[in-house]
Amino acid sequence: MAPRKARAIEVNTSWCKKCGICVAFCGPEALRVNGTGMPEVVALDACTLCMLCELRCPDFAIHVVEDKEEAAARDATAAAHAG
Amino acid sequence: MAPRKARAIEVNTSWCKKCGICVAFCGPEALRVNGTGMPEVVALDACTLCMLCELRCPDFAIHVVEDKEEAAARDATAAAHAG
Amino acid sequence: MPQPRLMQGNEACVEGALEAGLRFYAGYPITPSTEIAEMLADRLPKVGGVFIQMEDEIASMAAVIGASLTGLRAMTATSGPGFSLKQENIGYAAITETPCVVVNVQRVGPSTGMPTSPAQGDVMQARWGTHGDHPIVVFSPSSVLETYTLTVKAFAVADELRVPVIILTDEVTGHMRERVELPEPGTLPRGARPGSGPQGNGDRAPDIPPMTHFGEGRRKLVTGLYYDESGWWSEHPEDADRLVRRLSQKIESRREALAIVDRWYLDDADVVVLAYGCVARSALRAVRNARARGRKVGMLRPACLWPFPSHEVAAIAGRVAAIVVPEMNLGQLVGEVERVAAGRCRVTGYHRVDSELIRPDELLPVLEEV
Amino acid sequence: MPQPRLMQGNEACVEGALEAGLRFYAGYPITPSTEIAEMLADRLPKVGGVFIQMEDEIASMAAVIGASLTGLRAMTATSGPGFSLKQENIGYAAITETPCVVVNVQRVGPSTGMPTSPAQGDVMQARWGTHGDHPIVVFSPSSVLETYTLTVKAFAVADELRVPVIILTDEVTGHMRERVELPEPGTLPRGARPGSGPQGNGDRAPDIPPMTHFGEGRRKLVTGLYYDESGWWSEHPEDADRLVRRLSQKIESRREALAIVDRWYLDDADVVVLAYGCVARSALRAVRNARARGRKVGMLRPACLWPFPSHEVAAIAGRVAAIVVPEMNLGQLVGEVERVAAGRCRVTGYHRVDSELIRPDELLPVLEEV
Amino acid sequence: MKELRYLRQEHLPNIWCAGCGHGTVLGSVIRAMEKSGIDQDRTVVVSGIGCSSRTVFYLNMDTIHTTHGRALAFATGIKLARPDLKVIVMAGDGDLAAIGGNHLIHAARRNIGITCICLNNGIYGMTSGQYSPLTPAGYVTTTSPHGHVERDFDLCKLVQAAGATYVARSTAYHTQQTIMYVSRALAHDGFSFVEVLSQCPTYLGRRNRMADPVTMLEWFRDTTVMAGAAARMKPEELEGKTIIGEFHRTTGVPEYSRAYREMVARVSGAEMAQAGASGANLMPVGSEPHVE
Amino acid sequence: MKELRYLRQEHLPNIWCAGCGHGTVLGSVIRAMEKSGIDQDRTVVVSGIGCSSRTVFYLNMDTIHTTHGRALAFATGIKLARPDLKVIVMAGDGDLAAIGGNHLIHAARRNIGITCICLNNGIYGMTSGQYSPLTPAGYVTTTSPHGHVERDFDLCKLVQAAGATYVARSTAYHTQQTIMYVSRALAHDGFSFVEVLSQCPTYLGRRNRMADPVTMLEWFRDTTVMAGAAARMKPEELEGKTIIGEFHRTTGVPEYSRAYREMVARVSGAEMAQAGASGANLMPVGSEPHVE
Amino acid sequence: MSSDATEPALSAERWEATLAGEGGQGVITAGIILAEAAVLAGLNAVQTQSYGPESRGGASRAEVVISPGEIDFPKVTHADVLLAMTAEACRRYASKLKTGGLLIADPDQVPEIPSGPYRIVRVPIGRIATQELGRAIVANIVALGAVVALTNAVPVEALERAVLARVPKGTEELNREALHRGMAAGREAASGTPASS
Amino acid sequence: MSSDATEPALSAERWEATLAGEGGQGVITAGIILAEAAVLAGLNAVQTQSYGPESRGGASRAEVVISPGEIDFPKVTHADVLLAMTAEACRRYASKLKTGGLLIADPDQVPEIPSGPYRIVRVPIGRIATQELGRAIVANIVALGAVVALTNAVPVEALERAVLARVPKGTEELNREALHRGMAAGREAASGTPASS
Ligand SMILES: Cc1ncc(C[n+]2csc(CCOP(=O)(O)OP(=O)(O)O)c2C)c(N)n1
Ligand SMILES: Cc1ncc(C[n+]2csc(CCOP(=O)(O)OP(=O)(O)O)c2C)c(N)n1
Ligand code: SF4
Ligand code: SF4
Ligand code: SF4
Ligand code: SF4
Ligand code: SF4
Ligand code: SF4
Ligand SMILES: [Mg+2]
Ligand SMILES: [Mg+2]
Repeated sequence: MAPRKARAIEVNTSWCKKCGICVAFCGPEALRVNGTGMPEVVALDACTLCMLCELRCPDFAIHVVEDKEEAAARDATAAAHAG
Repeated sequence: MAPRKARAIEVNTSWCKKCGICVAFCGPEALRVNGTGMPEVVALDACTLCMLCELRCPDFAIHVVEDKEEAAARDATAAAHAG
Repeated sequence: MPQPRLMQGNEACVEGALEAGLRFYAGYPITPSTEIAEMLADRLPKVGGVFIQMEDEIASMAAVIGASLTGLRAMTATSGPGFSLKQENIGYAAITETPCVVVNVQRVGPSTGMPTSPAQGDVMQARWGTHGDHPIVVFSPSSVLETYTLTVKAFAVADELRVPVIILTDEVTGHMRERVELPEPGTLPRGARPGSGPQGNGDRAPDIPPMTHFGEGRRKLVTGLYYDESGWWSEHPEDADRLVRRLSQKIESRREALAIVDRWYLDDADVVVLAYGCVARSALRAVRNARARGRKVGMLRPACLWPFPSHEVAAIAGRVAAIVVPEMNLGQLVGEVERVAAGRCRVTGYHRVDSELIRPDELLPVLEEV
Repeated sequence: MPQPRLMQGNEACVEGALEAGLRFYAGYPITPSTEIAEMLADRLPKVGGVFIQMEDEIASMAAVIGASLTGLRAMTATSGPGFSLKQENIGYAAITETPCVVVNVQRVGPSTGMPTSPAQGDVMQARWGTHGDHPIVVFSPSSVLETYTLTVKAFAVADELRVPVIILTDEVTGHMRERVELPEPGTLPRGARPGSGPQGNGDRAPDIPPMTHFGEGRRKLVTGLYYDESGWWSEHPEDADRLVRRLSQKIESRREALAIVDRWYLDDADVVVLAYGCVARSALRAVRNARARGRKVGMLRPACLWPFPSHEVAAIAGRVAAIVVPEMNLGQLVGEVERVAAGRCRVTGYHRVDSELIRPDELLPVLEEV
Repeated sequence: MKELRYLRQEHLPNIWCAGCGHGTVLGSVIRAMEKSGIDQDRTVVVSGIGCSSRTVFYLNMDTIHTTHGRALAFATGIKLARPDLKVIVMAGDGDLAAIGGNHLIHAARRNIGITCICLNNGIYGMTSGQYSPLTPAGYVTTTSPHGHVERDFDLCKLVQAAGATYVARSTAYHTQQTIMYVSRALAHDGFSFVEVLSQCPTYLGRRNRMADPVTMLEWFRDTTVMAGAAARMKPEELEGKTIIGEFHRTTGVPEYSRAYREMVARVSGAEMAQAGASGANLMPVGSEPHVE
Repeated sequence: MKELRYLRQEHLPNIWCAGCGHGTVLGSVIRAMEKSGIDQDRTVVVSGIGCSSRTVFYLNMDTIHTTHGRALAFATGIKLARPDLKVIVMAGDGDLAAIGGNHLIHAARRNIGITCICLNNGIYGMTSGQYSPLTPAGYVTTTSPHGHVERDFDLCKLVQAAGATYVARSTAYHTQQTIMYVSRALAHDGFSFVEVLSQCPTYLGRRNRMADPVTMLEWFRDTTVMAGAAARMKPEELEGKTIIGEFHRTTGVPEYSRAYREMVARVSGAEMAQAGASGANLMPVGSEPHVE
Repeated sequence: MSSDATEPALSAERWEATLAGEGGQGVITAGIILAEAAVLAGLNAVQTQSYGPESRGGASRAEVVISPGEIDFPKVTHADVLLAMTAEACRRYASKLKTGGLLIADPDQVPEIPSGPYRIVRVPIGRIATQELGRAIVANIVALGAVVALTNAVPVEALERAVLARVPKGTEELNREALHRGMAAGREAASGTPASS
Repeated sequence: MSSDATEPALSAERWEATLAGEGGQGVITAGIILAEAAVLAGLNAVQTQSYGPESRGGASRAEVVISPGEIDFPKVTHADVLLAMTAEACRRYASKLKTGGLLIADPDQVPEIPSGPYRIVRVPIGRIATQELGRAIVANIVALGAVVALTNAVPVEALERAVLARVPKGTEELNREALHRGMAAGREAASGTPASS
């Protein structure tokens, strides 16, 4: 199975409160804090789609968008396996 | 050790409420309910000094008086043993 | 037509509540109100309703509000100490405009007092017991039949005006058994919540927003914080002002409509007795005795204590020499009478707080003296 | 002489309580009273006293009474919702004649309302919040310094009269910081419990029984039931009557002694403003502004709300055209003023309930209009 | 009958119904007091409201009959104010477990040095027989005329989970155990709890075929199992049984009023040392005020 | 982000401080709702008062913000009146364990079908940082300036002892567990309780060297042990640790609102059969009236 | 209480009874039955009560007012009849009997009956219940029989219906017997015939 | 409030300031320090505040009244000075400035300052705190410096003492610097000199 990939990581700047949680616990350091205190993506490729940033964000302000093609491929594989 | 003996069983008739508990649970049937509903002693000798009637009376109305001489004798014995 | 029968005051409250469609009761036992709970524990399940004895009075009041918010007619009953405990959540019902009925069968006290004896010591508490300005309606029945009819009415008013209604009865009226002929079921108006279903009175009362319920798919928010007209929490002074004044006005503006007053011999009276609850029956006897002795004594009995029928009392104050207010407390409603009379006539209280019902023969000299 | 300093109202309450010898505080946090608890959590252990945060307000009030019964000066502080919850046990303190001080820093509400904003909505509740006729004393400070002095006095009165004393302050007065020069420690009278120790005032107040305490070997019984003169539970009407009337009379008969009234420009006033708490400061400014414009306006400020200084208000009502009562509620103390004025002058309320302190400029036209 | 000195004998007979178990429990308590040498002049007994709470009328020491459910909260104030006094709470199942449940768990949690005795008759006696949290499932009471819908409840388990450091259960039948557990509870340094099943023949009994107090005592005798024996029994065997015995006894947990005094000693000592410290700067800079 | 449909997005951003754990817990809850297919139109979420209780402002379904501590009592009324609705309570440690403790144990005891989620930040956040029953021993809060004197407290243990039939604990760090436990709680038929440790950097953190929310999450990470692992650890090793995991899950205990309805069905059926029965003779002869 | 009713004559036809004893004797139940009998007979009736926390043995009292018309004050003012089941009850309420009223007392409970401007009838209520009927619990029904036999306050037939409607199932016969035995005893006592064999 | 005091002249010497911003900016602390400085200088002072449950970010406001005599009404009626730390604060309170009053605003926070019959001074408070002093948290002290420099409401020496008495131990130097930098910035801004390098 191909490793999952993020297509984009979106930050809702009007909801984000710059708490730094998403960045602090991003294992592969795909994120960093930018000049205004908000998270910004530094290594989209490094993102393992663990989703922890999104899950832990207290403000629903960060969203990891999975690469749809990858995802579709993966779903197909999974379906095959399940069958 | 000589068996303990009751010298008297006193009922405080102005406190007794005639609930019958003392009589019901007297193993050796030393007590019975009299015509007015109060406990009365029928077999002082039978009393084993278990004290349960006194302990269970909800009204502090029955008192088992231990035979003092017996008690003194017993105490002496006990003291001797302890020594 | 129901047969005449001997009925207890507390039982009449139960019958009235069931006639009004009560389907939820939560309470906590306390003398002398407990019969209400006990009878409902038996009767409610039989009509598919719910009775629950909660862990305390605070929880009872909370559960009643919760049930009412789903659309059920809901009630609780208690006495002095329990009434004190319910106050915080009565305020919550008031601010959220949640209809509910709270019965307080008054007993002697402050604190535990004399739990099996009658008093009228909670009249001011019924009006002012919770913190902050809040709307409330308080009924006080004087007979078993009236306990029935006022209970039916309490539910109607609670629903129509979206307000907590207190039935402030007392140990005498609650425990007394009396011959009653109940009205035919379905004949007393039962009211409806504004905007709820076809009988909603939304159009009739523009100052009372329609009542919606949980489980209707409205995704509504209910809060004890101040809120704006959309129901959302607000900290704006204008919203605060609008909300609190509207809640208060919805009752104040209906003072005359809510008034329930019985009148005797007022036409030529020099002295008027104003009495309520169980004491009204002592007073009526005393007034009749005084009339028999040729005294020009009249009587006024308000059955709705709050809002107080000031219009009526003010009018009377203007044409009599004195108003006498006998109460089984140290003077509670008499203060309101004094306020309203505003010096136009003498106002005298007569107090009894020793747990005995005021007797006609002790009132007679009071009437003759003033 | 203590240095002048900037002090918060709630802090002044703490300083006053400690000056009065407070040694026990039990409370439950609630805005805007919480600073009192927080400061005492720090300060009390330093003087060998006890601070405890209980599981709720009911328990706090109970613990305060328990501690007071051992002889300690004890207090609790709260705001609206917590004040509602404390009512049952306030009644217990009243009937058992247990001295205690309850601070209510009023906020906007009923229910949760607007927790950070000021109001005066609990004035009637402070008098009537618990069930049954009961004695109570209620102070309302208008400044930080007065918060200090009234707190000291509250403990003195609570002890001397064996009564719960309520300090009814508000978010403005409680949170305001103001320059104060506190009196020299030990200079304000601290009072004593009747019959307790050499300073006991047993002789001075024959209507108040000596206070004895737990742990003194007296094997005493305390109960919230009615009791006879020996302290034993009683169901006799005569005991009930004697007890409830004495408890009430011990306060009523001291109405004048308890009165604390500030007066401005009364000599020639046609219109008098009666204001208390934070609003008194708005009113005073408005009165001064009116005087500057040549209006004959005077002012009266009661700092003891209950018992209400009726003697004073009645006297004024007899010689002015109108009394104006501005309050941050929909009209509470104004009812008492109306009652006492008894029609001898006009009485007008001015209400603000939107969470903002009444401002002098809005009062001015009201004063000029009446 | 030396233990009778712990009673206000001039106020006997008590007000309870004939055969009410509360008198028996009171008897066990005074015997435990006698055994423990409780000083009548340094003990306060606190109750709530209920038939069981009337015990304080008969105990010849400082006693207080408070408001319904609040005994432990009053007692907490008394104990903290006077840690040197022995403080005992006696109240009913309704008082302690229903309206007073919160004070019970918090007193246990703090491990405050109070001995709490619950006279559990599984009913509200004083108000004439409504169900309590300890009414057995299925029983008929005035508020469960169709049979009680709620489950059986183990109060000792709750109190232990809340943090009590001494927990035991006995019955009015088992007077000797009661005396023993209460004595141990009185000697315990921390929050000690003894539940004693007591019979209310008038309301629980009468409506459930046990109008005679003797029948109720037999019920206690026949449906209880000692904790030790219970440990060796299968769940099926324990069905319908009530376990009695000592459930929990632990030392070494600090008693609250003492722990508090130790903090006071530390802090007031420090205060003395650093005389003249002002309270003016209590609020940390930047701390904003308080809400709701 | 399909789960966002469970939020009233028009009212975001929420009022909580930056880094407050309550938002994270709310996020876990809506994901659990999504997972469980919760019907927004047949669900009521009930809260008390506190920062945590503000969750109901953001949930897009019927919600009610009640009085402090009383959420479960309101919820009990709602559930009994409408057993067909899903009823959820979300509130803080102060709300549920301090002032609301009694309602918590009684809701658990009845096993009423409510899912209760406790957002436990060990502090009173809303009122600016006083200690709660769940504040760790020794911690500094505004009301324990000299260090908190009370013991640590295990709320899950209490709730289990009170009778809850599903009990679990997670933290704002362990979002996946939270989602799993909340989903299971939502599916559970009976009283289900999930405690979620949540950080209050502003008040608990700032005064205890954890002003940064990240530090607080690390604290959760480093001081928690899964129940399974804990079972294999020695008491010394568990010193200072908080156990998380599923503690209790039992079925077969009747859910209260259903048990009540079953009684209603039985009784109202009987009533229909025996039509015309009068309520007049409810009082048994000889029963005397009621007191106190 | 209705304000438009024509006003009744003062105390017209108002009949008042105080039934007094102690908790457990069933005086309140007796009062209820008496009032119910009045209602069954087409009369108006009010029953009130007073009791202490010692429903477990303390004083207990029922008051019944019967009238063909409106009953305003619901309590007894000057009793037509006092039933005294204990000495304490007798001592407390005898003085409140109206002149010419009737005092019915159980001589075993009330050995010394204070004299006054009323008629005294001694009915050994307790003895009849325990010894003749074998159930102390029916003393209140025996007493009720005596009261009605001596006053005709309500028709016997209505009284019997009221008794049977109130008592537990299965005890109807016992209670009917108690009622009639009480009535007979009342009549006997009044006429001087010994009340109990 | 004492009734026997001689009455002060109307508003005589009464000076009023509104310090407005949002939770966390420390405007309330600034208000307290200003009032404390007044007291240290022998003046009378009252400080009040207003805040919402969003002390977590919502609007927050301190009001300070300073006078040599009695202060009756404790709130600002017509402010002599408004410090606006947010646009919202500026919008809300600018209109309540007295004619000829002074509006001090942080231009980074309040890009558009409504004009009116008052003097406007722009002081880049936040920028000074974060960029020059490296600590956003001292913005309130910077602001305080500016306010006092521009108004002479209290003597500088009293102000400095008040600041040092309030701030946490170890931050005295930082805060002293913030204060003086704020004063300088205020003076510079008023005189047209750039406020920040
Ligand atoms: C606040 C309040 N609520 C209710 C009551 C009424 N009440 C008195 S005692 C009691 C229950 C007594 O039950 P329990 O504690 O089990 O004592 P028991 O009488 O069974 O010994 C109740 C509900 C009260 N006095 N105060
Ligand atoms: C009866 C009552 N008492 C006290 C308060 C004040 N109050 C509001 S929230 C709160 C505690 C909040 O703590 P918690 O439930 O833990 O929520 P958090 O804010 O920590 O999330 C208190 C004491 C209140 N609103 N009502
Ligand atoms: S999904 Fe995981 S790896 Fe990707 S950015 Fe978020 S935390 Fe980092
Ligand atoms: S966790 Fe959320 S709120 Fe915090 S910095 Fe990241 S996106 Fe912003
Ligand atoms: S002591 Fe024991 S044996 Fe003796 S009478 Fe009492 S119960 Fe019977
Ligand atoms: S147990 Fe006590 S009250 Fe009962 S019958 Fe025996 S002596 Fe009397
Ligand atoms: S009612 Fe029950 S608990 Fe109360 S005294 Fe009688 S038997 Fe005892
Ligand atoms: S105060 Fe604490 S609990 Fe409240 S919002 Fe801020 S961080 Fe969260
Ligand atoms: Mg009980
Ligand atoms: Mg919390």
